[in-house]
Amino acid sequence: MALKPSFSDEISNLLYAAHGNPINACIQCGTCSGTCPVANYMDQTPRRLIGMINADLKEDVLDCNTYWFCASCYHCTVRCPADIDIAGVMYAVKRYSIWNKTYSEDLVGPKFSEAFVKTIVRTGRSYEPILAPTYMFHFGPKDFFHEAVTASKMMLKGRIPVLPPRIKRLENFKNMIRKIIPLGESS
Amino acid sequence: MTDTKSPPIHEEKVGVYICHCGTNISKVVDVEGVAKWAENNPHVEISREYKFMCSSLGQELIEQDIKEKGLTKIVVASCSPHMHEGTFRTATENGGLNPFMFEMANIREHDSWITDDEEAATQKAKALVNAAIERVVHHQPLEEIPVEINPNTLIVGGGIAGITAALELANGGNHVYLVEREPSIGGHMAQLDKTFPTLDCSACILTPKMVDVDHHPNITLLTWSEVEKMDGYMGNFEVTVRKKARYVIEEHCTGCGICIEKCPFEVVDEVFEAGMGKRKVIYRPFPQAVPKYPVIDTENCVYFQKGTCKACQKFCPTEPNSIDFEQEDEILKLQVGNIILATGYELFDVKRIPQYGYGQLENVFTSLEFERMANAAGPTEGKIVLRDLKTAPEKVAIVHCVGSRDENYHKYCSKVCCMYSLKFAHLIHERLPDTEVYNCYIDMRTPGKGYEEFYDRLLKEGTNFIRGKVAEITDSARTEEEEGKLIVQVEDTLIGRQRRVPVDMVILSPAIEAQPDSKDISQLFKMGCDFDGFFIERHPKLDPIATMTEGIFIAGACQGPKDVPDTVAQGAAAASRVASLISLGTVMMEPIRASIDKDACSGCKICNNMCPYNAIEFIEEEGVSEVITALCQGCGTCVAACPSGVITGAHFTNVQILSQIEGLLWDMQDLEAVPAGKEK
Amino acid sequence: MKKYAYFPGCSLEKMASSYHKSALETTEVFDIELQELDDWNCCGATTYFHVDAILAHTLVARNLAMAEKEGLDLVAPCSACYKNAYFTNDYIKNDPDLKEHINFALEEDDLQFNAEIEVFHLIDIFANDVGPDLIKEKVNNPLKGLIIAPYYGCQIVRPRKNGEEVENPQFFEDIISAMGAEPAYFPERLRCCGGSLIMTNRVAALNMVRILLQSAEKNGAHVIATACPLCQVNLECYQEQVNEEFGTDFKLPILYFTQLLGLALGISPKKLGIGIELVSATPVFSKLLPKEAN
Amino acid sequence: MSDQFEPIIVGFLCNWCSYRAADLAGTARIKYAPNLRPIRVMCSGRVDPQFVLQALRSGADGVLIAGCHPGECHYVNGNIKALRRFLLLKKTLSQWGIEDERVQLLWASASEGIFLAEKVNKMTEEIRALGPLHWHDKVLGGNGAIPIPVKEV
Ligand SMILES: Cc1cc2nc3c(=O)[nH]c(=O)nc-3n(C[C@H](O)[C@H](O)[C@H](O)COP(=O)(O)OP(=O)(O)OC[C@H]3O[C@@H](n4cnc5c(N)ncnc54)[C@H](O)[C@@H]3O)c2cc1C
Ligand SMILES: Cc1cc2nc3c(=O)[nH]c(=O)nc-3n(C[C@H](O)[C@H](O)[C@H](O)COP(=O)(O)OP(=O)(O)OC[C@H]3O[C@@H](n4cnc5c(N)ncnc54)[C@H](O)[C@@H]3O)c2cc1C
Ligand code: SF4
Ligand code: SF4
Ligand code: SF4
Ligand code: SF4
Ligand code: SF4
Ligand code: SF4
Ligand code: SF4
Ligand code: SF4
Repeated sequence: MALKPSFSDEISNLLYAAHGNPINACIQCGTCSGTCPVANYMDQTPRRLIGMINADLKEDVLDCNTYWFCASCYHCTVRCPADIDIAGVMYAVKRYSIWNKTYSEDLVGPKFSEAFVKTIVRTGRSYEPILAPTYMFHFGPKDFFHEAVTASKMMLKGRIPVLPPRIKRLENFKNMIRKIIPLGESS
Repeated sequence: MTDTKSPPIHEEKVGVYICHCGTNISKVVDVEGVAKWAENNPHVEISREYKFMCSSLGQELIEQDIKEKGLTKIVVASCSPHMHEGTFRTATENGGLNPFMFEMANIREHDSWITDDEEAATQKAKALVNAAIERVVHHQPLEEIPVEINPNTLIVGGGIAGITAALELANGGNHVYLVEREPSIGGHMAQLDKTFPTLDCSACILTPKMVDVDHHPNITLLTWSEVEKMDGYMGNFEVTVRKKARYVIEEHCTGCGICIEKCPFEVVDEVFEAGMGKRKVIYRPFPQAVPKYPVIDTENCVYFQKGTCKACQKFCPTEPNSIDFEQEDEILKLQVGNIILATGYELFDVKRIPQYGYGQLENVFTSLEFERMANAAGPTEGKIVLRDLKTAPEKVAIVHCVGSRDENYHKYCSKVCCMYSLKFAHLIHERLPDTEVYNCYIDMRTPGKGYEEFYDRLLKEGTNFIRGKVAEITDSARTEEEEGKLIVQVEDTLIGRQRRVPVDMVILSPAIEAQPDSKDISQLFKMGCDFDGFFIERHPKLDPIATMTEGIFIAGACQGPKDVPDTVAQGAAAASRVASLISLGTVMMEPIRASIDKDACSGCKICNNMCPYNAIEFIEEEGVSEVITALCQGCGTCVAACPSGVITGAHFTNVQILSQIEGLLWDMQDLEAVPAGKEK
Repeated sequence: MKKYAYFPGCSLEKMASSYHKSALETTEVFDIELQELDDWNCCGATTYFHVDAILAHTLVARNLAMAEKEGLDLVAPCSACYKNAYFTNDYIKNDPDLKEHINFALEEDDLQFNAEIEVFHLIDIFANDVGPDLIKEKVNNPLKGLIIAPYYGCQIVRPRKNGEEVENPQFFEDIISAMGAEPAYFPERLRCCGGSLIMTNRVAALNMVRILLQSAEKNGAHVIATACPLCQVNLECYQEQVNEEFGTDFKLPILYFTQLLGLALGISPKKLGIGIELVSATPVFSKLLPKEAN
Repeated sequence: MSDQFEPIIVGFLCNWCSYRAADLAGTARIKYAPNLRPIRVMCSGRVDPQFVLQALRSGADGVLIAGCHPGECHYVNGNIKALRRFLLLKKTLSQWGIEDERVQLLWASASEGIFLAEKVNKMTEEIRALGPLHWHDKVLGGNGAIPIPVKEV
């Protein structure tokens, strides 16, 4: 084996604990892409993404929006005839891209994920109002408007809490997380 | 362990022969040194080295020494026993000893060829030679087991495989029992319309063969029959067959068919017509059925269910009447020497893939349904129409690999479906020239004489090929164009885009599956079937016809998915294997078999279900187990399993192997405090 | 009486308070106690998995460990929470390394998880523990005349792989029939609603919502029943945006199956949180056939 | 031979697969550790635990049992029985303090000559690292009692 793991090896390693076959078992049948409800919005279909990973086309893989557009619906995973957890692969590439900060600036997905995780790490619960401004900033003006309208309607119906909920044993909780990942200690 | 036939161990005179194999062995192993060293072993009478032991001069050396020096056992250290064990056994026999008084040490493949380290190779050679000497002194004379072959043959399954085998054997003058569980022979081929790639009409080429079977003096045809039990072994099987009651007396019936005409009740024919057509309650699966006698389906017969009707009997013109409502199943016992299994295949149940909509979306068909529809003798007289039996489809999608090449169902490729899917496309083009056909495939598998050319022809005929496995079939229209259609959703992988193709009809090409009862059948006939249920051949390349059980052969799709040409080839091959055994009359079987010392057997029965061939029987009266020698294949599993150590595996006895182990470790003994190697 | 540890998940706190209320009301009828986990934490929906798989599993495992401590199986009403809990449980069961790693972190909160419990979705409880027969028995206000589209969405059935259950489940339909209503033919019932995409790819998500609404409406559904707060919000709160984006005119109420079930069981709409929908459910109830007098 | 410790491994090779694999390795002139001393058995299912014990007792440092891959057994499923027996035997051996690496089970088909050779190399290395077995010191503590062979349950 080569000294430096290839991109496809790296992604395979990130498929931590996932069930199913390694991604090189893909027979390029297209069941995943035929199934995917988002396929037509993606730069590359899920099948092509798997093919590109197997071909070690790291730049092209990270550049495309496919994995950020995956809705985690798992429909491809249950149908894949090669028993590959495609949705899991999408997560793995997301993680790879976040860790390596390789995602393109105009994508909302990674920003959203980071903001979301920060909130939870800070409070133990998710809280939409805090979250909203962080990612909404990355929306275009039209999208922002829509979000704001929907959110205020929900607020009127009492469906958005006013105060952020917190868990009780927050210190323990944070220590627990520290054991898994280094916290930016921004909290 | 008692040695009755051999001299006491200390009186054994072993001859040892170390081969140079030109320089193949001697280049690395100190052959002379080993030969000289071997003389030190107290059992050894003479130890020699020679350039080429397998040459006739080498063999003569052995023969001479046996005669002149009174050798009782022979060891040759040379190549693999898979190479020359037979040669040297013969030489041993020619010298006047039982051929099993011989042992071979493999110092070429396992030694001189795997290392350049002369010292290590020589040491290993000594170990191997010593092990052979220590083993051979415990060898017992064994006799090959002669078995007479009953010239009658049983063939199970009357598809094209069974028919071919039956005719081949019968034409050679041998008697055949052909057992088929349906009312007629013919199998799946009888259901097909045209056959790829030449598109001959299936019935036109099959019917004459079926008729030949019917009239052949050497064939006893037993349809509507099933094998219930098999006893015995190669050459002498006894098979119990249940001949189910037809309620039609074959001796009187002329096959006129008036009873069928007059029977007032119809049911859907799920078997022959694949649910596409109907049949009467008293029926023949199809007009050319062989034999011609009808059979009453008692589950649906009004007389059997309610006690009235008997229309068939009333109208039967024969004298005496051929309908007999009192008829009972017959149990037949057949004596045969060999058995050919040709039980064919079933189709994968496409309902297991709900996203393809079969059973819910009415115009989704299976391939077999389409075959019946395309067949001029079928329910629509060859017209290709939707379920309403009127409308011709304007667009048809054919879905490949349904349940094949899929870890969720069957991993294997079903081999015939690419070709018949192409055939379907062709039939549609031929009969409905304006209809668009879409073949959705993963890979187009067309290896075979004239097959790729057939694919090429379809490309030119204008079939739309979409490379992509169909994801789902739905009636959920999202656009006007999709309204009222079946939508096939698939990625066209060659352009990398998801497509939704609206069509009127979908044909699914399901996997070829082993018969659902193939496990039971394999147990009944004491042979193996693989994980998927297909029967296991003795060797995948060099012996695809034989099984691990002597005297039992397999042919056709029961061994794995295959098309008609391959099936016919296997049918004929199985027949020729059987024919050669019949012409030998008697065959010799290797004496490597297990036997149980009845006096010492504790009757624990542990060995009984250990044996993969069910060769061990428990004798209730005596409370002990016994090996049926003819069934035993000599694997030794029972020998290792018996807690009382009372099973002997001939030529691989415990004492032989234990002595071999010790001989092998001759150079390690002084490292140990307690000398091992005590007789057990 | 059966008792479960109940993990409401963040969205049930407010956004889906009606689901929370109706879940408690309806389970009570069948003598099932949902004991809310004390001090549960957010399981991260799908988002944690974008960042760190082990972190995600650990956060989920904290909740699981608390249920295990109580000796109870866990029930989650949100499909995303359920999926996370189910898989973390499943992975830890099968991967001793992961288990060790996670327990190393859980120590900080004096917890330990051995993966000895089972995880269920709220709807599993009604489909299996209760069962359609018992539901039918307890229904005193059958929803006659109402056509309900059962929306399964993704994660109740996937990525579990148990053959027909995954591609052709029937339990939701059975529950609807048991309420006395008619399950709508709803071919898109297993299709993703795009919930997690609404922030990242609005147009795709809205189109996915449109496809679902279109299919339900075309097949005559009066209301769509969901079993997940994210699906509910997506289908309901974005209906207006869908109408704007695609020029459609959808006004399909989206209710939790527990709300509909509650009505059939004769529980008052208010107790079930009916009335806080963005697409009013009131017109639906005019569809109900008058109750036969008996 | 070099000065390093050369372990002796007794190999029980099934006649149909592994023995042929070893033949093939030779025919292909693949060079591998000459430390394996093979014994041919008809089936890996024939390998009685007492053979393994006898080999260890008589001075072998390791034992390799090799048979056909599951599903490919010439005798239907002898290899599965071997596997079952092997697992039982391992339990006993580890109770006696015999390291896992010393007794190994391997599936090798007739065509897997290279694979078999690699395995033999690997096993030789592993046992070389462990050093000689010294059965009598290790297991019997010098008292000469013969351990009871493990039997099928
Ligand atoms: C839709 C379709 C189209 C096809 N088209 C073509 C084509 O165009 N060209 C081509 O070459 N091939 C074609 N094939 C393949 C072809 O059908 C097979 O190659 C062939 O039928 C195999 O013959 P067989 O005798 O092995 O098995 P079968 O035809 O299945 O016959 C087996 C027989 O054994 C009987 N049987 C089973 N079990 C028992 C039992 N326990 N006791 C007694 N009897 C038993 C069965 O009743 C049956 O009669 C097609 C297959 C399908 C599904
Ligand atoms: C590179 C390669 C790799 C392959 N690998 C595999 C594999 O892994 N597995 C597999 O199953 N198959 C494999 N095959 C296919 C395999 O080689 C053939 O299936 C097989 O050899 C065919 O055997 P045959 O006896 O029909 O023909 P051949 O092997 O060609 O034998 C024909 C014999 O007839 C002799 N002969 C010819 N004309 C005359 C004459 N007029 N008079 C007298 N003698 C004559 C020839 O000298 C020759 O000895 C491979 C083929 C190739 C090219
Ligand atoms: S469905 Fe599976 S095998 Fe097919 S292309 Fe997608 S990942 Fe590859
Ligand atoms: S999990 Fe992602 S890639 Fe797979 S079908 Fe769903 S959206 Fe598409
Ligand atoms: S007996 Fe074997 S080793 Fe000796 S010469 Fe013949 S082939 Fe070579
Ligand atoms: S009517 Fe009588 S003779 Fe004619 S087919 Fe029927 S049973 Fe036979
Ligand atoms: S008795 Fe039965 S088979 Fe005969 S005609 Fe009546 S229904 Fe048909
Ligand atoms: S023959 Fe063709 S259709 Fe059939 S399983 Fe193989 S690839 Fe698929
Ligand atoms: S295992 Fe041995 S003792 Fe037990 S029944 Fe068989 S032969 Fe007799
Ligand atoms: S040696 Fe094998 S085949 Fe023979 S009786 Fe024993 S277990 Fe059966």
